[in-house]
Amino acid sequence: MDFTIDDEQRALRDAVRDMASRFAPPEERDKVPTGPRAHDAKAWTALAEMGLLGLPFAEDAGGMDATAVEVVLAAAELGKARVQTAYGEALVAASLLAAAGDQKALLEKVIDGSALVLPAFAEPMRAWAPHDPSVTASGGSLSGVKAPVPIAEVDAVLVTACEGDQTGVYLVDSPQVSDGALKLDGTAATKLNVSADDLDAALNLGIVALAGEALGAMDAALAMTVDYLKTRKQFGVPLMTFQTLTQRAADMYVSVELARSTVLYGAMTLAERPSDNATASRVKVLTGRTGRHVGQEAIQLHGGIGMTAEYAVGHYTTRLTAIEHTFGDTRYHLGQLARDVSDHAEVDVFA
Amino acid sequence: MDFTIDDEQRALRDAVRDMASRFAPPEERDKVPTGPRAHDAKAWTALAEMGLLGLPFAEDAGGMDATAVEVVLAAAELGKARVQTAYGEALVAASLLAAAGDQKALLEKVIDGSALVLPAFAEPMRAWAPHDPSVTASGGSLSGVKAPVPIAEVDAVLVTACEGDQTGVYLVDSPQVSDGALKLDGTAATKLNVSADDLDAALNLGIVALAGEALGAMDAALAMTVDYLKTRKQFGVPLMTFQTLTQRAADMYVSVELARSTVLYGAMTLAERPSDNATASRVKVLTGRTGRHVGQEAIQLHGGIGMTAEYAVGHYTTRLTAIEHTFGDTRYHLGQLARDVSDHAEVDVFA
Amino acid sequence: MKRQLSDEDAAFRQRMREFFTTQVPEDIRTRWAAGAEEGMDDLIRRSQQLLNANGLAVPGWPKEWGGQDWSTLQRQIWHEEMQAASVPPPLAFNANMVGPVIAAFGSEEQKQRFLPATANLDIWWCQGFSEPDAGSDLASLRTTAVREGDEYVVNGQKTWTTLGQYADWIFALVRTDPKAPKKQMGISFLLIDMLTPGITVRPIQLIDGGHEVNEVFFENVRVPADQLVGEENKGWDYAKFLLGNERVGVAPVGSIKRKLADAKTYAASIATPTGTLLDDPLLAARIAELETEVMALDLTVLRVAANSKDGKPDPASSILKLRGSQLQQDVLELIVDIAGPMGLQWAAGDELPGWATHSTPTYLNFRKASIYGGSNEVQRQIISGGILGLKG
Amino acid sequence: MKRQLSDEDAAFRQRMREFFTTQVPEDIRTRWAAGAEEGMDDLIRRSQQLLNANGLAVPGWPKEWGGQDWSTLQRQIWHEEMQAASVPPPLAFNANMVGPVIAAFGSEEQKQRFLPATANLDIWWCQGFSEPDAGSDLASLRTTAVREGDEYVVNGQKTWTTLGQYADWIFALVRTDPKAPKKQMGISFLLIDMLTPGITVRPIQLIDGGHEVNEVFFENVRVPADQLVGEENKGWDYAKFLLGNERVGVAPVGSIKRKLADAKTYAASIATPTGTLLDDPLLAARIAELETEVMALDLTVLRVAANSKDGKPDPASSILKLRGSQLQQDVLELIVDIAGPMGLQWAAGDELPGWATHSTPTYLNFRKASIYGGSNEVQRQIISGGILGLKG
Repeated sequence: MDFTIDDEQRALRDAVRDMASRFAPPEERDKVPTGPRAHDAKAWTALAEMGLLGLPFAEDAGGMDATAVEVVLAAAELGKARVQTAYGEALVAASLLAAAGDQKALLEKVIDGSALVLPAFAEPMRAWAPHDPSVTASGGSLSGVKAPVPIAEVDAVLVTACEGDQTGVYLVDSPQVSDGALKLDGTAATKLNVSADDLDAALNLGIVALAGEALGAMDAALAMTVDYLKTRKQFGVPLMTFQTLTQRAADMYVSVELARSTVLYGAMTLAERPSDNATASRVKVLTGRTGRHVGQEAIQLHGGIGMTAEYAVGHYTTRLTAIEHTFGDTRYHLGQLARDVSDHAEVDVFA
Repeated sequence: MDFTIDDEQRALRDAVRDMASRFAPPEERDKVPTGPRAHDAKAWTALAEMGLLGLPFAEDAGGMDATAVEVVLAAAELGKARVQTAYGEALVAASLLAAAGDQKALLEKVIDGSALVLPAFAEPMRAWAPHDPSVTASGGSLSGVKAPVPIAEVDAVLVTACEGDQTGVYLVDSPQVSDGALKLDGTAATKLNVSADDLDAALNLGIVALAGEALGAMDAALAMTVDYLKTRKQFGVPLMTFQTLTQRAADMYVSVELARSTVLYGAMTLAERPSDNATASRVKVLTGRTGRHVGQEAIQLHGGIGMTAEYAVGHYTTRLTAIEHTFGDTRYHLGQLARDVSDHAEVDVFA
Repeated sequence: MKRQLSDEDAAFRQRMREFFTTQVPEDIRTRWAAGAEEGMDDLIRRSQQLLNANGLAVPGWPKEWGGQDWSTLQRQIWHEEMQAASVPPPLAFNANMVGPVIAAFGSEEQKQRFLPATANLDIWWCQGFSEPDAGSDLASLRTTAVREGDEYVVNGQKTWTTLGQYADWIFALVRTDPKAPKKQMGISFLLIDMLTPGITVRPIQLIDGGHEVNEVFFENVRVPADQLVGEENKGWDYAKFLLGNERVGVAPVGSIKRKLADAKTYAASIATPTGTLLDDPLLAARIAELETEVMALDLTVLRVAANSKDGKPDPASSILKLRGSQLQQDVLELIVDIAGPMGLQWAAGDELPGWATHSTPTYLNFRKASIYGGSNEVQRQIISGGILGLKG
Repeated sequence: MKRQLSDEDAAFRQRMREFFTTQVPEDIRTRWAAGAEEGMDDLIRRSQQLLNANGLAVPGWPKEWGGQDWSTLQRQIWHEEMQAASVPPPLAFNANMVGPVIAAFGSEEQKQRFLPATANLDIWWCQGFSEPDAGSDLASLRTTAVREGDEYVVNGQKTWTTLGQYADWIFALVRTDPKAPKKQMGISFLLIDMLTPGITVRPIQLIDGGHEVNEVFFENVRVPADQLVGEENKGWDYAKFLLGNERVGVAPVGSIKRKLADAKTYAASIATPTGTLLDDPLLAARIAELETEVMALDLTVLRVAANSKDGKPDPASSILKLRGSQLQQDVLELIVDIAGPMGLQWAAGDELPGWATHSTPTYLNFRKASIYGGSNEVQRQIISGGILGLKG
């Protein structure tokens, strides 16, 4: 197993880092956005221009012919710079359009940034269950509710729906999203020619992209915390004099390093086996737990300043919380793994 | 709610403390027993003479007419002094004999210490499930295996067995225990006239007695740890100079204080409602978790010396581990509570 | 040892429950339970004035100033029932902080001037203790007060001033003797009208987007000398009294229990492919374990309350503060997980209930619980030093 | 970045797996897996001699002394496969500790005298570092060695000497210059024959009833001066080299994975009213989470191995030691819980399988994993200081 990044990957990472620094939100009093970020069309265009939206897709669809590994490297830079976008979500949609085969025109527009297409899979008052939607499909029209939809200003959404006992993925053009919800009431939709495996593969790509973003956020939150412990004084001495704080920083570091191995491995594995759900679930569980640990400790070790909007550390925690609850939370993925725990004697990372 | 102990309870506690100190195992090199303790007939006689075996039973059966509260106070002293006996187990058996009504003669002998009667409920290769034994009963004879039996030198054991779909409790005289197991092969037994509620009540009494012993063990392990941090020097300074250790000692203290409230409350509640399984399960879960926390940290904060047989702290950890796995472990009791979690809006401690 | 309440206390509990659930207007309680930020000051004010009219706002004060001759257990019951009924509690700055300090150390004139208005929230107080470069190290404060004739001239900056935007007055620790041999000496306790010229309040936005804390700047603020509490340079003693004074309400058990009960209702309302989230064995076990831990805290509050020595700061409060903040945070974390994908949206709508869309900001907001009012690290320090005798 | 092993490494892995599972006698491997204490020395000796005969005992040593020109990844694979097959690994005191020190700092004569015998376990080494009053503070050692002619005279006491009861020789840190300005100076590294007059070994019983550590007393023990390794008073440098030398095997991943797989087999063999323990959702989730965490450690070992700088102590080892000991303990704790009531008995019988009756003593025994060889607190200190630059 080889975790080293090659020159091309390094170049990509540096380019994304540079771009991300231009779109990082301000760290200035009264100018800091809190909560879920609104869609930033300029940042999105920059992402598209750099080819990030097409990274794992074939060149003839406008893609870059790279893999989930490159997605993770790019997403980590976005996470570090706090550039919140629907990157992971858009990759899920693009992956499904690519799998459908007959959506090449739309896929190209998604990749070049001219069309914003996102999945709208979550349903209100229902736990995450991607293959079990309550929205129903009948003769090309959909009924039910999807919420929350990640961004209201979408050009199209992909929606999961049941037709009889079959779950399908449907394309809804120019959806009307209000208060975060998309109400479908006999709404016309196009069924995509995709399998359950395709849906898994798409979600797994989204999971690993978000895990990459989380990794970047954790790296940055840890670095800020370490820096704060070094420079901030209390009771007349630097905070790093307090062993209870430095030992906890060490635990954060260990958590982050284990998450790094797992996320990179997840990307490598999903590049080979896109619908390897067990690996995706392990990535999700480990980054979910680690994100919570690192996010909470980063605030706690900062003290009061960590609670304020003008200081970035709490924003990392906010974003890590959102990522944990996207595409299935820790409970969901742990449940999936627990269900299958007797299927294998051990986890062989080379298999 | 009133947690203060009255003069009579204080006198009991002091008397037990005094007796326990006489039977505490040695803390001398090469003389320290490790692992499950063999039956100590002298200590058992002393326990009986002090009336501890009859504490919660009626005076006319040779009991003291006290309650589970007194049991807990006595057990805590045994736990503190590392006097390991089958006290909790014997109370389970006595409670069932008392409930049966027609076993007064044997009950009196159990209480005065002249007969050792213990429950043999556990079964090999089966998770704890008191109402679901694999041993079967048919026309007054039993078949199957019970293991481990707490002590081989018993005069009689109580055994759970199924007759059809009914679980009953049976008395087996002079059982042949070998390698910790009691093999029943058409073995003659007397069915006790007890209900499922009686069985629950007996086990709950055992649970709270063991929780009391655990509380004493935790108190002592914490005290030893604090003392060690105060006196032991390393890197030229007392260990208590290391904040990471003192903060963890504080967490141990908090754990123990919460356990104390819970165990005392459990005793008061079970004194009123002996078959209140939810309260017993909460006591078990909380002391299980706390025992593990305190036991593990006590060793860790001691370092190497905590691993040695000649130093008491590891013996507390050993005993806490055994207690956690007696009468259902944390997983079992948490599962029981989880099953019933929608039965109530909240836990009202005054109800 | 006795599990049940005495008849007297049981009747007391019943009386409290009845008052809070029937005499406090429904709209106050539901809006408070929903946790909306807007109009919060109005809810608090209406609630405290109603409580005060019924002798329930400041039971811990001396009787002549509106207090009640209750046992600590009764005050605990009062507090839990109030929280269980979602009644906004009396403003802590008034009822638990400055009120008891003025009652204990203030002049007769100060008592008459301030205590009735403080009990009735006619004066809304805020706290001026923390400073930007002090954090947990309160005694390093730098705000100065220089005596000039009948006045003190105050200069400096306070921060983390909770609800300062609504406050009429501030009680502040100021340095009156910069040459004192120890930093804890030379500090005084001043009462300052927020309308005094030279005071500026600047909001601090928190990560949940809310505004509840502030910076307060003092620039040559002239404070009449009769607004000094007690003796000059003895302020640290009064601050310690204030911080260690209260054991009732240190752990918000009533509120934690209510939230946990709510969490179960929420979980039962979320569908899964096989039932509801409340049937999910992992979630149900997590709830069962939290109920057990909350019960242990609840019992410990009652046990510690009974041992309370009046007026003396007691390190046992630190157990309640530490564990109370942890469990409060655990329950809010649980609710975020129950909300699941709905928690990704922070604004409620027809399809997304408020409890779900508020869950994430509320969870984030309450990360403060283990920081403010003495961080958990400070509480552990108090326990290890003050109770266990482990002095680094 | 590449997930799969190169063809070469895959073939290497296959070769190791085949050797360990087919060439090491079954009886050695099953008895080792069962963890029996009795005859353990014999198992270790037989295993190491077999490995050595096949060039697999000391791959990390210089090639001329039996080492292999393997990459760190290959050594990692070698180690994992060995553990996965329950093959007793080469004695760490020989293979990872004194051997590399002699190879790096010993005289040519010492190399020839000791290295072949050390590789083949003809000499069984034990470690004389810790002392009763030093603990984690190794450098405070007090055992003295005074030069008298061609000999050192050694007096003092060592403790926590693991498997010292089987040892032929001991490598010890001794104080040769009590006046050195820093306690780390003035320490030397001596090789001592355990049969030298004046040495007494006294067993220390552990809480699980086992005997694996010892005290070693030195009373006027005369040690030929040519048994000094390297220079006098430079022993601390060699000890640091020894302690930081090895990253392979610091986290016993192969053994943890095997135990976790065993745990699943055990759980599937325990009946519950509705199936087996492996179907219990809480237990299955706990296993799934452990598998995830062990996978993360496994991957980190591989990632860190690839970055290894030969011979340089690396604080990254501390991640592996810290997390490795935690997960090892977690898995043993899991097995105790799976054994349930059966774990109350410590002796196996017809009805009670050995894995169940050994579960509790094994769990207790491995509480040492977070203490010995640098406690977890020391590892965190190395990480926070050495990697994060947080210097108290």
